[in-house]
Amino acid sequence: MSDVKRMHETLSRALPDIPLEVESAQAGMSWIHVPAEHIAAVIGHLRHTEGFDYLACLTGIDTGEELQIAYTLRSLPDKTECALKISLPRDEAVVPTISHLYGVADWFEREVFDLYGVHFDGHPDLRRIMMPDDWEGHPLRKDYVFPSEYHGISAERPDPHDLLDPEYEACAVDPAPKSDSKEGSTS
Amino acid sequence: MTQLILEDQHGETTMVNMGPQHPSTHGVINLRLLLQGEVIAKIDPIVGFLHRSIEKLGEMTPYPGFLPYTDRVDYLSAMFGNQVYCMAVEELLGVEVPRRAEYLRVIACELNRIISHLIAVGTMAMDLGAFTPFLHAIRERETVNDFMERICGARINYSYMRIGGVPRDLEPGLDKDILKFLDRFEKFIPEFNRLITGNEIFVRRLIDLAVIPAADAISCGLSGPNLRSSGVDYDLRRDRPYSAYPEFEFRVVTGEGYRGQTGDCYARYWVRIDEMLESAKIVRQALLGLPEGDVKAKVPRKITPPKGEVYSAVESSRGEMGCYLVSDGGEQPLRVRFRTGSFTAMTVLPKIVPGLMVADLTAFFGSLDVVAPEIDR
Amino acid sequence: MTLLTAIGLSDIAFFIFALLIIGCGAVVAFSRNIVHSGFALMGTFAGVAGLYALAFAQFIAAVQIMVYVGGVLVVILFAIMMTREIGRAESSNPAVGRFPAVLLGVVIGAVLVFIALQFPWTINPSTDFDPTVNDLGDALLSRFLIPFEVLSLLLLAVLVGAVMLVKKEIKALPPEEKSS
Amino acid sequence: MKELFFELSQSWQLEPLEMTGAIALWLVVVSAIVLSFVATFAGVTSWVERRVAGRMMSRIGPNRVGPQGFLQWMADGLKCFLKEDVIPNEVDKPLFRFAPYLVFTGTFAAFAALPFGYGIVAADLNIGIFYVTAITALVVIGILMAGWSSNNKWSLLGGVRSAAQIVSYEIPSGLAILSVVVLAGTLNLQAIIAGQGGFPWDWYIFNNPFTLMAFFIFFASILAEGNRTPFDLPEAESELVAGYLTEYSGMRFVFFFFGEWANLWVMSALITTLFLGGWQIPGVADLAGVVAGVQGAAKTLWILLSVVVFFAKTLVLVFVVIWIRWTLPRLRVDQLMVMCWKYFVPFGFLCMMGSALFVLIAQSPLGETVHLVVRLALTGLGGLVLLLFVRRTILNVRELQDPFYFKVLE
Repeated sequence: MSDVKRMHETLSRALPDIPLEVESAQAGMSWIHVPAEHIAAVIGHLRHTEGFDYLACLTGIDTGEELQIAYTLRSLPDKTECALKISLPRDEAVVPTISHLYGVADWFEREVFDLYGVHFDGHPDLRRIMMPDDWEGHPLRKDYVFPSEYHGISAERPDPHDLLDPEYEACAVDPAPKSDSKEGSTS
Repeated sequence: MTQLILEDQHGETTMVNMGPQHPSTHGVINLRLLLQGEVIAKIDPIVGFLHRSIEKLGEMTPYPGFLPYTDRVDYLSAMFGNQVYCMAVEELLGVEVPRRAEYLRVIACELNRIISHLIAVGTMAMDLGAFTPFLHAIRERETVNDFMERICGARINYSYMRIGGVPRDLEPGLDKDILKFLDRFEKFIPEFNRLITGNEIFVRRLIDLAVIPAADAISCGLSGPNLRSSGVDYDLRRDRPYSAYPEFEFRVVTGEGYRGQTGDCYARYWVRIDEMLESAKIVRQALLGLPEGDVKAKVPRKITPPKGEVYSAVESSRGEMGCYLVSDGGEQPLRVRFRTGSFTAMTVLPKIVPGLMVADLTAFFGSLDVVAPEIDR
Repeated sequence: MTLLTAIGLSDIAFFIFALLIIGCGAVVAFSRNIVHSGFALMGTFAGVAGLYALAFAQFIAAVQIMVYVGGVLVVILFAIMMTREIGRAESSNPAVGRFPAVLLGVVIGAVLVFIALQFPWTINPSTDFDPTVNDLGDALLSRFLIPFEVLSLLLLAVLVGAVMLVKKEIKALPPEEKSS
Repeated sequence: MKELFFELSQSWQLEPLEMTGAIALWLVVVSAIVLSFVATFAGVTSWVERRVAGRMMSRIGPNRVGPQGFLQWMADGLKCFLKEDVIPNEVDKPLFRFAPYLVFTGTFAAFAALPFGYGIVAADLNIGIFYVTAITALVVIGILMAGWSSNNKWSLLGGVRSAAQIVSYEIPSGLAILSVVVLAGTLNLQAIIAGQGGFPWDWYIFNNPFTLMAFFIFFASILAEGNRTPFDLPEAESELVAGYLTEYSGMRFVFFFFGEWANLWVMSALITTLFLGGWQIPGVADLAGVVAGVQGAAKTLWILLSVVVFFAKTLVLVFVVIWIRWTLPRLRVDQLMVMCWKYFVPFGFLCMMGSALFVLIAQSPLGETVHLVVRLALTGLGGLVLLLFVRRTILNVRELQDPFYFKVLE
């Protein structure tokens, strides 16, 4: 998009020290790729100088190799949009917060922290938001392993295909084998 | 489990859990309040009780199969979930949606907006103790639900749209019935206003209450009616045009401080009332100017969009509903993300609520029109 | 049966009320839970009102209920409930010890019994009395006008004082809330 | 009632002991009559309220049990009897158990002094109105008790709100009562009614501008005392879950509601008595004289007629209260207090003094005529307001005669 290209030029002129690149894939939109440690500075500049007053979306993406965070900024008076993206290593994802720039970033970053385990440096209140506080793991990561139970509550359900299995039916009718199979599955 | 976030610093305060089961949290939300008498000193909204991991499910489901899940993002305005997802996939695929399909989508969405706003204003009246307006709103809503049933066979979770259009055309005669309803509806709104909007107690409860300044509203990412009632003239339908909206005449309703101030609870209420009339206008235009043609573009049975990402956004009844879709070229998305109006509206609570009374909080919360499943997804 | 003839209905009522007063008084004094004490006070007040009613002082009985139950007791309960952690407070004060308490009780009881025995009780015929309200009103607005007005001034002062107290508190609060 | 009893007892020529027993029996019978009236009224009103609410909300309401759902209240009562009475672990059990009875007693005791017709009153107290105001104080204690003992913050908030509200609104309602008492010169409810006449211009509401104002103040205050919308903050379901009722279930819950619906009658009957002429039959100047003049069936008929008149007026008011409940939103707690202390109390004083002034005016020469003119003018004003209201209702109804509804899917 032309918006993004124009913004890339403006940003490169204003912040010459930061290596910025316009990237795009085969389809869809293009975005400015920003080194993770500079994201707060870049967005701060966009917010204060270029009038991008609205954070439309902040989301984490796990490509399998790396974590990414996509920022969709918008300027309400100019009706323009700018997409930014950063890449983070999977094992030690730390990124400066932008919660001081946008009020809404507070919760957006909490969500990304909760679901991807990205640590936002300088965030005032980085707690889990969707999952319980004692939840283990970050569910939206590609390598997330589903837990079999939570506080003794089993999270496993029979496979619907098993229910169609005539043998399974037989198990359900006869109580004794059923309890056996249950013990087998939980232990 | 969750540690106590609100510490008793004042010595004279009470910690109260408003929710997860509370009549006016509109779903399963826990508002942890620190009260001084009846005045709220601090609030900590705790969400996540309705987290159904729709985004994770999206990564495990083929593109067309994910569509019914989008209904469940916001069950009160399921059409918008459908549309934002379809728009995202269509943009990745590069599919051109037929004009008639776009019109039908607009009709469905605007009818959906009407019934969603009816619920919003009705529950808001109920939060203030007036039960009757809610059921009057529900009566109209039921009528529209009947239309929805005739449009797509479902009353709440529509799953109406398909990637590339809509599955079937309007049934004959339905457009006349909808037009007839719109005539009635435009008389209903004044009746509703006589019932509750102009009620002095109602007005006094809401004016000058919980004023969200425009700067705060923008910073907190409020969107839709909540943003506009703070005096920010921004509507995705007009300012980030999508679907067939550029072809329609409509007014973007902003809070004008008809009574009280711009950005107070009454402004938020009033914007919704006005928007219903605007939606009715759009539906009327769309029905009268419905173009001929197909209702669905040719889309391959197996949908594998090329590698890429896209952010599509629609003006849902609860504000901007966005879908950030990342494709890795496979049958399933790499990432589906829903940005919802309710989620961002919740972030404004800690800023505005301290200093309000408990009764005001219910009014304020009602005026934000938050739907719990939409927060948690 | 002979007992019943000797004591009429009003006597039965008297004993019921007396029992109520003493019983509730005992709860007030001995209950370890101050809230229970507060609520038991209601029984005492109501019993006293009943005694007034038996003495054909209906107006005073109603005043007793209205002022003591509806007013004083509510204020007392408010004060108790608004105090933090009051539910767990040990209200009965054992600090003085049992012996002085018994001594005090015996002495006061002796004095009361002495007075009761000394007083020349007369028994009035128990017929319907004339309504007392008119006389009361007349007395208050003629003979006792000045004390009445002075009392109302006092009440006004109390009201103003209460408003002042509340006002100060509200003024102090908002900056605290905003900062927190 | 008392006269009836003495007549009977004289005709039977009882021994003193038998007399004591008879009095006791008589008391039991009278309270049983009143209790069964209260129970029936509360039950039927619950059904009426739900039906009326249904109509107002353009839905149907209970219509399955019995004709038009009339037996719904019995079914509900039965259900609540059979329901488990849940007492949470952490509540203050004795107080929790006792509170509903206290609330019920407070309301029920008021019935003792309420008139139902000419001479029909359980206890014709000479301080009737004062007794009624005083005894309802028990309700406050009961609500506080329920709020505290539930050991629930919402309940406590509701209880405290309720107590503050009732105690505050007793003052304007007392002042409004006083402005009538000044006119009547008595606290006896029967005598207050006897001081009015059958026609609207003889009622105390239209007696002078101040009593007209007092009527509205009294109406609003007594709604607030009865925790009815728009003053139902103590049980505001959207804020406090259910206020002091939150932890109650089964029969104890019913007792609270029993009290509430019985209170509906108390407030309506009080308004009828004080302002709307009570059992006075239009056209009959001196009902006492008429009743004294006739014997037997005619006497019973006259008394019955007075009962019918009283019931008609009261039930209209009951309907109005229900109507208000399902129309208006709720006030906020500070607005409630502002309304009471800044508006109702000063205007209540004004009403009292104004009424006293009018008593003086009416006694002066020429005063009789002036008073009559004022009364007629006020009655005309009231009639005009009623007429306008009816006209507007008719217009609205006509506008809404739209055959569209419910026909979309035909």
